[in-house]
Amino acid sequence: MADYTEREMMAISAGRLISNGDVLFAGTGVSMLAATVSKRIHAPKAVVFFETGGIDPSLDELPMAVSDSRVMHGTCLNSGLVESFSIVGHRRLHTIAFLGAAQIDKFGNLNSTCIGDYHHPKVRFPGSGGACDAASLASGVIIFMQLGKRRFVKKLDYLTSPGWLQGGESRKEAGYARGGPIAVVTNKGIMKFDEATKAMYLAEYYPGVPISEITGEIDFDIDVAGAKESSPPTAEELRILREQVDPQRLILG
Amino acid sequence: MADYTEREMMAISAGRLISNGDVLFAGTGVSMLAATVSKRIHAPKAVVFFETGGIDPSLDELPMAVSDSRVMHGTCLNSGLVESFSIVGHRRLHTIAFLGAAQIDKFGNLNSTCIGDYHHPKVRFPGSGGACDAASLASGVIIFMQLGKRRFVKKLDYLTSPGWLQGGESRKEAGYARGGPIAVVTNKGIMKFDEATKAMYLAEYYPGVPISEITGEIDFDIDVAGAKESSPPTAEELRILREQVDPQRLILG
Amino acid sequence: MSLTEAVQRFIKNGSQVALGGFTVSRNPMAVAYEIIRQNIKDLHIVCHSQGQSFDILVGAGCVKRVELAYGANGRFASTCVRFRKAVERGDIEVEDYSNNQMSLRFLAGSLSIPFIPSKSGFETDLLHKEGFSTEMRSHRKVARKKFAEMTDPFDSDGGKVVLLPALQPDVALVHAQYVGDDGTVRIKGLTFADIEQAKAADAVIVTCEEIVPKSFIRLDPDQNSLPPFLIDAVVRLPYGAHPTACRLFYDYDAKHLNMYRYMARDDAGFRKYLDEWVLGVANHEEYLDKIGGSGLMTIKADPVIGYRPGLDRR
Amino acid sequence: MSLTEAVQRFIKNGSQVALGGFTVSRNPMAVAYEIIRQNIKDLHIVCHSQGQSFDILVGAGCVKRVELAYGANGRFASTCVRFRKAVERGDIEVEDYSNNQMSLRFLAGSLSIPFIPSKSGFETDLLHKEGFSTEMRSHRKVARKKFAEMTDPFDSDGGKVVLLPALQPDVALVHAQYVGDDGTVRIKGLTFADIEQAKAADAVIVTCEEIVPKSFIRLDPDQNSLPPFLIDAVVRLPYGAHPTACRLFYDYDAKHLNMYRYMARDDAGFRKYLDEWVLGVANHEEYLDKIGGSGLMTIKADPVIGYRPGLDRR
Repeated sequence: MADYTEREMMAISAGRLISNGDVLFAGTGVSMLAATVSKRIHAPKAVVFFETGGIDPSLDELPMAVSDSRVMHGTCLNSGLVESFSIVGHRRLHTIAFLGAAQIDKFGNLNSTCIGDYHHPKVRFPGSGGACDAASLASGVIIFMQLGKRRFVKKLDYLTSPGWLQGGESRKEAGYARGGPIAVVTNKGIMKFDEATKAMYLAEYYPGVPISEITGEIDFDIDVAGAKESSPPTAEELRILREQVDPQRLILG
Repeated sequence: MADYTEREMMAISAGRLISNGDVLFAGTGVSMLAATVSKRIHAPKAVVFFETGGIDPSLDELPMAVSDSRVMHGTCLNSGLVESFSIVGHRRLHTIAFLGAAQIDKFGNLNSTCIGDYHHPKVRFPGSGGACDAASLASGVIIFMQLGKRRFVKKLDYLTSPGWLQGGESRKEAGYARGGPIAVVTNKGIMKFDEATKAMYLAEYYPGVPISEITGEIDFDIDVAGAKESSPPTAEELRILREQVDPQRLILG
Repeated sequence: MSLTEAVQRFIKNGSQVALGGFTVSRNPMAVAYEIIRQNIKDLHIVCHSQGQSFDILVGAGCVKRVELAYGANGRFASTCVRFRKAVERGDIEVEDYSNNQMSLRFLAGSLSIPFIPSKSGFETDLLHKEGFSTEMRSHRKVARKKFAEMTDPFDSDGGKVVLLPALQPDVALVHAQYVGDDGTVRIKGLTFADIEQAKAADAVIVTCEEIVPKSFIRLDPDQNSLPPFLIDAVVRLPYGAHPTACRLFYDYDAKHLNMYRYMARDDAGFRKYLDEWVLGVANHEEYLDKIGGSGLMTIKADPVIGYRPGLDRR
Repeated sequence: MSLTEAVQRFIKNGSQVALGGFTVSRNPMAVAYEIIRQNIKDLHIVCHSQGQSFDILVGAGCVKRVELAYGANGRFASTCVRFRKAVERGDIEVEDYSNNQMSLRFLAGSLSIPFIPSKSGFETDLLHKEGFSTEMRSHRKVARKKFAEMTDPFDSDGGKVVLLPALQPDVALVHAQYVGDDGTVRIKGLTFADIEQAKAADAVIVTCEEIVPKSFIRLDPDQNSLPPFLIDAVVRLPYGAHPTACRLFYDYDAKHLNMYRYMARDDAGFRKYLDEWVLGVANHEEYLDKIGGSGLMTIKADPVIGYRPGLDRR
């Protein structure tokens, strides 16, 4: 591959999906990078906020958790959880949430709770946190996932965060006023969801990645007919990411 | 009468009903005086707060409304209405509310909304404000009323704030976990409520006031058998009320 | 944005308007005056305890419908004078709630939840008597029911609960002490239900005493009240809450409120007050001139204790 | 009150405890350590997103039952290490909610309303799968149902709503920056759900960085978080949230958290950590000595920006 890492490509790809004026709900890890990248490069008027209640921090240093004191500095408001979730779901705002998970299915539903039976799990993960709420209430969700057959599964062991549920109109029928997953940003390409069926399809593969390398890591059928090669990160995108966003490579590794 | 006014006697009488440690919900007018008097004379550890959200202000000057900036100075907390009503109803606190009204019935139910039909009232009053909530949620209510047959009525034109409802167990059965009126402090004496029937009875008449002068101003039957003469205000009570609480006689008149 | 433009853009005939402040404090007076000057009609006012801004809008005939808990002005009016007349004459439609109920309704609106439970008001006429007719309840922004009662599903003893419908007004009016040049709003002193009202509304107009640099307002964000992205118009209007008080900046103008109470007693007197103080001044600057420099300084607050100590308030 | 006495008086075997803070910030660490030293068992922990204090209580065997949204520690633990082991071994009973759900449940508890509606989580396993058995649901302080669904009575389209039961824990633990000598609490930076948790609880223990004069804390009461009459114990414990962060006072101790993560991986390592850092120190002063003066100064925050700029956090 070229002179950039998968993580760098993921952060920059996600950033490109953001529009100026969006209000971004950021989690930890790559999602924190992506939010910061969006703000610094692609959408300077986007507002980044955290479920903990920190709204629009200066982010002079990269936070390592959503409760990091770095999300409380230079903000317009320091509040709390009740407040932050009222923002995620506010009808006046176009809110985009960045989420990760342990498992994803064909309709973008997510599991971040457990592998195996809920009452006697083989592996326990942290749980929803604000993921279920962001997936329920935000205008849209961008998901970060490493590819892998144990991650892109036919059936989730536990449905923590609602995607398009069973596809079609099922999300709306379940009681959700808006939202749903927009894209899945992986280490090798980007998936989106069909407007009618809400099934996941391959939209982009990263430069030089063969499509079979992607489909080989997904345990359900996925339409690849319209897939295009992504444009690589520009020198400027990489420079800002490396020099300004995560100079200590805390998340870039 | 002696060398004190009815208003002075009312404020001091109400103050005497307060225990140290009580949390006092104060309104405007005489109720503001009574709360301040309680705190300054009878129960220095009592906490005065206002439905607007001002908790334990220094009250260096007497506020003329519950939204007066004087209820925001020296407080432990300046908050808002949602907060203040969560305090009125807090199970951990013994909260006493001071309320006035246009009409009262035998069971201490209050009207501060209108005279005549609700849809075409003869006289419109301000409405509940926080009175219905304080009467619903506080541990107890102390009511201030001028006597008068149009005020102490057989049937309210509108039930704004719940007292003992129809008496007996009816308040509990209606859904209230606690509370109910403790006393009615009038310009000529003090009424309380029978423990079993919850009917109003005359507990005290102010020094020198004939009982008939009180019953003559009440439009329902009231038990006066156990009524005793109140002790007059002490010189010290009057001095503090006049010199420290309302030196401008804004409410004392 | 100018005051004129803010009102023109966000307040229409029939708009549902949430008034900020509480009786004699931080009323959006300058906006209320501008609404009257622009002759906007049929407003649906939603508020908890309102005084001066509410009464003058009702008196000027701008209001058709009201949901409120309290219409009074502290010691300056035990019932709002023009509100009382309007109700007694049947000029406005009124739905009564309590302060806890109204503030919870705004809270629910601000959280985007459709209703909120309460344990206040069982067996009172606040629940038994409905001010709005069935026909009015089909109108935009009017709740289908005044309230609903239900059994608490989590209580094995079957306790009762009142459900109150959320409010999401067309526009919320806030008068704040500070707004940053980034749009961040800081209210000092009691916030009443201003924050909930603003978050619940479709649009928010903020008037303020001062616009301050972003570097100042973001130095201690713990103190701030509302984020920029919920604010639609900011207008700097010193003394914009006069004759009501604005903590740290000025006290209420007791003389003016007494004059108002006196003049508002009869229709001709109220008309005269309007002509003189609202319609007779073209804008906020002329209003300030009319109060006069010494009038403003008389009520100027001690900036530490927040009001004017020793002010003649009789 | 001493830390020992505060824990003895307010936390018993089986108590329902709300942990303040959020993952790596303002965890009530000193109280958690003291709970472990006093060997208190069978705690029912209620929290939204908890990290260090939660994990160490679970690891030390003090916890029987948990209602939570998230058990992780930012980049220091993608899942809390001992929590994960305890769940996988079946050592604790877990009920999962989301952060919005848990914070709304505390809000409802703080408002003394029995439940609160939400539009989050329809058709997810958060609603479909119950962690607690029917038998557990008859226990003190456990909600009779995980949630209830209903049709919104105010919506003519019959929209659905999830009702969440209120939480009113036995005790809430808060670590604050300042407490006045009058008992007024001031939390700086994000409050998470600490305020709602404290107001919802039967008792509140506050540990703090500094006790300051009443004259200071009441000069700007707009900034305060909790009134004195809801606070049962105040203990001054500088660095009482270490190794988590306390805005304006210190950053998280990245080295310590990395060490914990490493040692907590296996039972023997965790035991060693406990012996060395919790049971092996008699009190908070000995704990501070063990971290050492330079250790404290390394993470000391810039008092204006609130964290330690340039801290080595790898």
